Amino acid sequence: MKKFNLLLMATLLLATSCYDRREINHLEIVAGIGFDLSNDNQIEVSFQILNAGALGKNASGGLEPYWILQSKGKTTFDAIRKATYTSPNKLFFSHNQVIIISEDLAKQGIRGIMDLWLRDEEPREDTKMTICEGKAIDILKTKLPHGLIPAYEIVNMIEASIVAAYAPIITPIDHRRLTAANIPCTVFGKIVKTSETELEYKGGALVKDDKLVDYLTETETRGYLWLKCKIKDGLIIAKTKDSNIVITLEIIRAKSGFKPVLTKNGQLTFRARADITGRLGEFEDSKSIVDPTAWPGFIEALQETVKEEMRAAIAKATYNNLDFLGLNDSVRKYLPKTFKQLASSWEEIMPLIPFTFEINIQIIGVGMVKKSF
Amino acid sequence: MEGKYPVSSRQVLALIAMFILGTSLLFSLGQELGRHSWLGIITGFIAFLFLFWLYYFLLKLEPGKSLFGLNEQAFGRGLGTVINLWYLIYFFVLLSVVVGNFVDFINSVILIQTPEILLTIFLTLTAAYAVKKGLESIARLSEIMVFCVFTTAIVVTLLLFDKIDTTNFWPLWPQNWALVLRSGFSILTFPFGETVIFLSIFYQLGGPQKVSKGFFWGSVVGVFVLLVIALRNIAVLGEFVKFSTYPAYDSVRLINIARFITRAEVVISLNYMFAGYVKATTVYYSLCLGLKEIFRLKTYQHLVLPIAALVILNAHLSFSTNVQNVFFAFEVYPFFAIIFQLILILATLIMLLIKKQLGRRRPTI
Amino acid sequence: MRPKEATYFNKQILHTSLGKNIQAMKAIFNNSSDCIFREFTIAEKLKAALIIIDGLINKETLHEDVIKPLMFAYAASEIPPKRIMPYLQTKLLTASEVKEETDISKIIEAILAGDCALLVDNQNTAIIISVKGFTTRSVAEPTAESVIRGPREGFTEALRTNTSLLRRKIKNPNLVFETLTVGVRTNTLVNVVYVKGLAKKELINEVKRRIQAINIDQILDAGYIEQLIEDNPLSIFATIGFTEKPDVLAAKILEGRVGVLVDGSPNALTIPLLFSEKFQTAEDYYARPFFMSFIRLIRYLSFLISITAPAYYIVLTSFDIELLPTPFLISIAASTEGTPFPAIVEIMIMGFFLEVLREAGVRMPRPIGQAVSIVGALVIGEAAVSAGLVAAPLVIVVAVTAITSFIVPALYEEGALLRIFLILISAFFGLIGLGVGFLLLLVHLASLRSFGVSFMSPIMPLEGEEMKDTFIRAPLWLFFRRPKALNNSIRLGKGQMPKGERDKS
Amino acid sequence: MTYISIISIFLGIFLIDYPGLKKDKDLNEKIVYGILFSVGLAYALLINSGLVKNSLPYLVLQAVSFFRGIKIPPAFH
Repeated sequence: MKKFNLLLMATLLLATSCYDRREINHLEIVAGIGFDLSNDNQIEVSFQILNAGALGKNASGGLEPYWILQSKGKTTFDAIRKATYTSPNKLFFSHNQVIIISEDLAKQGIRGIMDLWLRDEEPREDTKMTICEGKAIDILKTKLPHGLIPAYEIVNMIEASIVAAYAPIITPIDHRRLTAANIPCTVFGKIVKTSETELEYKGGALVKDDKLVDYLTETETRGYLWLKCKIKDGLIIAKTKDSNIVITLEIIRAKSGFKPVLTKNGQLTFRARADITGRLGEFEDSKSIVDPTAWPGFIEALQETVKEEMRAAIAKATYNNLDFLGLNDSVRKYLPKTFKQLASSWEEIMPLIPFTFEINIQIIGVGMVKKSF
Repeated sequence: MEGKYPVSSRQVLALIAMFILGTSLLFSLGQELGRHSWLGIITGFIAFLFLFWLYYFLLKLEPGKSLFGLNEQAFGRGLGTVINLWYLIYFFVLLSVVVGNFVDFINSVILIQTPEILLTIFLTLTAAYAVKKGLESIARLSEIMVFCVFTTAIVVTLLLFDKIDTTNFWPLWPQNWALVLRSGFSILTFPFGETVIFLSIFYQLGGPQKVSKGFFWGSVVGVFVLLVIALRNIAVLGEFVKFSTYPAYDSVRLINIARFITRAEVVISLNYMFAGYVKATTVYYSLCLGLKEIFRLKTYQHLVLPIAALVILNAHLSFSTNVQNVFFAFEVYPFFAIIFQLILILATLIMLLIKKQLGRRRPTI
Repeated sequence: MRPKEATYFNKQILHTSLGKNIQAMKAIFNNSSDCIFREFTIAEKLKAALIIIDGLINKETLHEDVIKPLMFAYAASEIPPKRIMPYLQTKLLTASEVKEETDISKIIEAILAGDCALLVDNQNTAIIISVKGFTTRSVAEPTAESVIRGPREGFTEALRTNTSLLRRKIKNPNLVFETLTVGVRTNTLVNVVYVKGLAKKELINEVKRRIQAINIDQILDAGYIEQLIEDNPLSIFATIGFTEKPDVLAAKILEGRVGVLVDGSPNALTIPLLFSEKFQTAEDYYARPFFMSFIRLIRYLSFLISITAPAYYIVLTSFDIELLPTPFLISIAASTEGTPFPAIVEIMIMGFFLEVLREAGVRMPRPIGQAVSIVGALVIGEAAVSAGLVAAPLVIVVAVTAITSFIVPALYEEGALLRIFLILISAFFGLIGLGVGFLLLLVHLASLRSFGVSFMSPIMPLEGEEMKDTFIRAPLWLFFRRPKALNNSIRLGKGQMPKGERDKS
Repeated sequence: MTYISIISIFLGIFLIDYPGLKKDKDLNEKIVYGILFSVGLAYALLINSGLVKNSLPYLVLQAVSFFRGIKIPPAFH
């Protein structure tokens, strides 16, 4: 009985070939993708593809570890498929780690890219996504002085940006999560080519309804990161008002955010709050560090810096109704009743809602030296 | 292979839990509720407790008789057989849909180019193999598998800890309670109410006391895992759960611990496969058992393969995109299934009680 | 009791005439050259003959205890013919084991077993005198199950030696050997061993029933018996265990199992067999528990790796490439670049060579075997990679497979077949195929039974209590009860955990 | 080609079951087996010839939507 069963299974299996089989050496592994807008308004895709032959131990010298492929088409998918015209093998996207979208294309809209990325099963939703000034292909062609494959180095760079906290890290699923929650704007990180061998990841690009509308300055990005509780590391630089002493604080722990509250008289306000624990990083004055009366001034200056950054972001968000902070969403979450009342006239009300700030800064260490000289 | 099985209460628990998790692990239950899907699950489970009480009552009323036997006893041979045939059709539809769903999932996520019919044949025949080996093997298998599924659900949730955003749950209470109830109804029929098929199996497993203990705790384990997964999906994906085809799969894709523990989703999908396998084999088994009982056969062994052929054809022809699946699960299936899960059971119960009452009175007259 | 074909000539009893008897015997033995008919006279009057098979008897015993007393027994001439046979037995024969027999077939059987038959003129009975003595291999260290700690003796081919080895371990009258004869032509002695009161009656009866039902002309090894009485002849899993160590057999029958010893085979069968037993060795119990528990876990893991590693390699390189972490993918991509075959073909080729090498290593005389493995290692490890035939990671996978499969020798055969099954199924359906293949394997295992016991017990069905001797080996003082599936009686007093010297202050 | 594969699959099923069926003395069993088997075969052939396009789940869907008076979304077939 069982013998027959096995026989049947075996013949069934052998009668068909293995449909989904793909060999590693018959795939072109894409490490990074750049999207550009071509001159004739089509989508131009450039891929950074691993050159497996040049990566092995016994690879002959002279071969680059990666190569660049370019193709264009009417839609994103079309452009990607047309890459097979010139590629020796099928492209493989699961190990693609970064998507770079050029300014021009982002202004036209990235809905197609977003949809393809989430709909298709091969590319991953947690690919890092950035918007670049200039052409995406230039970014991919940059020969970084370190590392084998630039795309993976870019990813490392993006992930390391958390140390400085001057740019957000956004993936397709993050973006879609925000859109699904009716937050109209997403802040993408911005990548800029500064020289032939140098890239910079800093600042934010504002995408509204999947279209690039504006850029954020560093300060605004910082404020945004503060208000979204995305700063875990980084520096706060402040200058005291009267004595002009520059103080640099290294953040060890930070918890920040904002919440809508109704005051007693029914006024809707936002309460922004940050609890920061830090360590003295750099201090210029030799006298005042041991002077206890000078300390409140330093703390105040640091608080002011954080406040300024937050204010900048808030000003940007309320201006022109670019609600990338999710003010709308937060009211909906925490004050659903108020939100219902305000929903119709939200756009007019939003810029008028006051903010209160509460910044707590605690300095827990002065580092390896006690006193500056 | 037939007759009394040495199936322990823990194995019943495992069977029920795996059955409930079966295909519901794949889809997000109460997806239409978005971030309130957990409320839908709880509503469905509370409603199920009533059904459970009903089933328990039925089990206790006539221990040692299957659902089909009870129907015949309640409605007489003729009408009883007709109702039993309807039940078989329900089981058959359920089985086809379960197999179809899994093939669909594999075909749209893992093995894209493999023809659907091949996968259907493959999965159905493997299920048939287990059915031929009998309930004992399935129960033993599920006992191990329930550990796998349970621990995986917990471990995956822990691995996703850094991605969890608890603000996604706010506001906690929905505006539209009617939708919650409606969704609870569809969750009641899928997956909880589907445990009605166990009424056709349980009679061989020993007393109703022992069985119903496993039954109850099994459903508790099942609903616990479902809730954990639903809450995790909401916390990780936020409002996006509404738009994702396979939210659990999507959220697991985001696991990334030090760039080393990553890409765990295929392993998770294997887990779903295991649960689905147990569900499919259980339904399959009770279908065979029902046919055997209706036609008064000695063994069901010979029915397994012809049924497999029918299942393959039906599963292959059933709907093939998720839109259709969701429409079926939300708009159609509850109204079809409730007949078998509640109405007919209730009717049988009432008829049996009346007959019992009459039978008790007759001698005195 | 025995099947009808077993009597190879009609039931006959001895004739009164010695000449006729000798003639008949000669006919039966076909004048075989090793069959000796020693004709002589007792007390110079009474004609008699001894029938022996050369090589099976101890000649010294025969001279001293049989021929000498008979030839020089002059007093025998006065005994009336009627009482001559009892007289011979009680007064003359100094051999230790003597009995009378009239049935020719029984006599033949005894002669073939190494006894000598004494025929006397005018008597229709024969005296069977035990003068067994043949050269056997001495008790030596078993080769297949070697240990660092524990007894070194192994079973030999002689049944009596084996029973004595066992009796020396279990000095208890409840240790029972029941003798059965199987094999129409070979008439092999088979001993069913058990401890009365520990092994279940049904189990003993079932084993005896199945052995008695065997109708075959030859039993040359315990393997014959195993294949003819097992529960699942169509399963690749052996559900009857075997051992060549008396201490292992003793441990097993003391847990309530039944052993089967077969004359001519250095392997004893143990019945029933559980899956978890295949991961146990004698040494687990002789060494301290902590490291042994760790090693047990490693054995389970190794078995899992040995059956899934090649299949998983195929899944990773040919189906779910996205499963590989990126740095790993890069190195695999670099090393597979330029290999001509798909991974499935490579793995089939290498797997084939692995089995060939193993077989060559086993069958070849030891010096040549070593040469074979050196050549194999060079061919597989070095040449194939540098020639660009197979990828280097694949060689690692095959090597890992090979080494892990040797960790659990009891499952080597099953493992090799399962490996091929999983490779094939995952070559068609990727990880899903591997998963479903594993499910099928589990369903199959769950359905297996060995003499009324679930083969997978205590894993399927799960018995929490028994886990202490399954995946780990708990300290001996925790083994309160015998395995549930066999005989759940208590075997250890409470509070046996050693406490050491009490503080005296 | 499809016809051949269907016939061969059914033949395979029959070959597997035949020895068991032959041993079985129960007539009922053979009848039920025959019915199921021929229904399957007929269904498969009908599907292949294009005469039947619906499965049982789809029929259920149609019936329930008819009774509930709702429209089946256009993504169906």
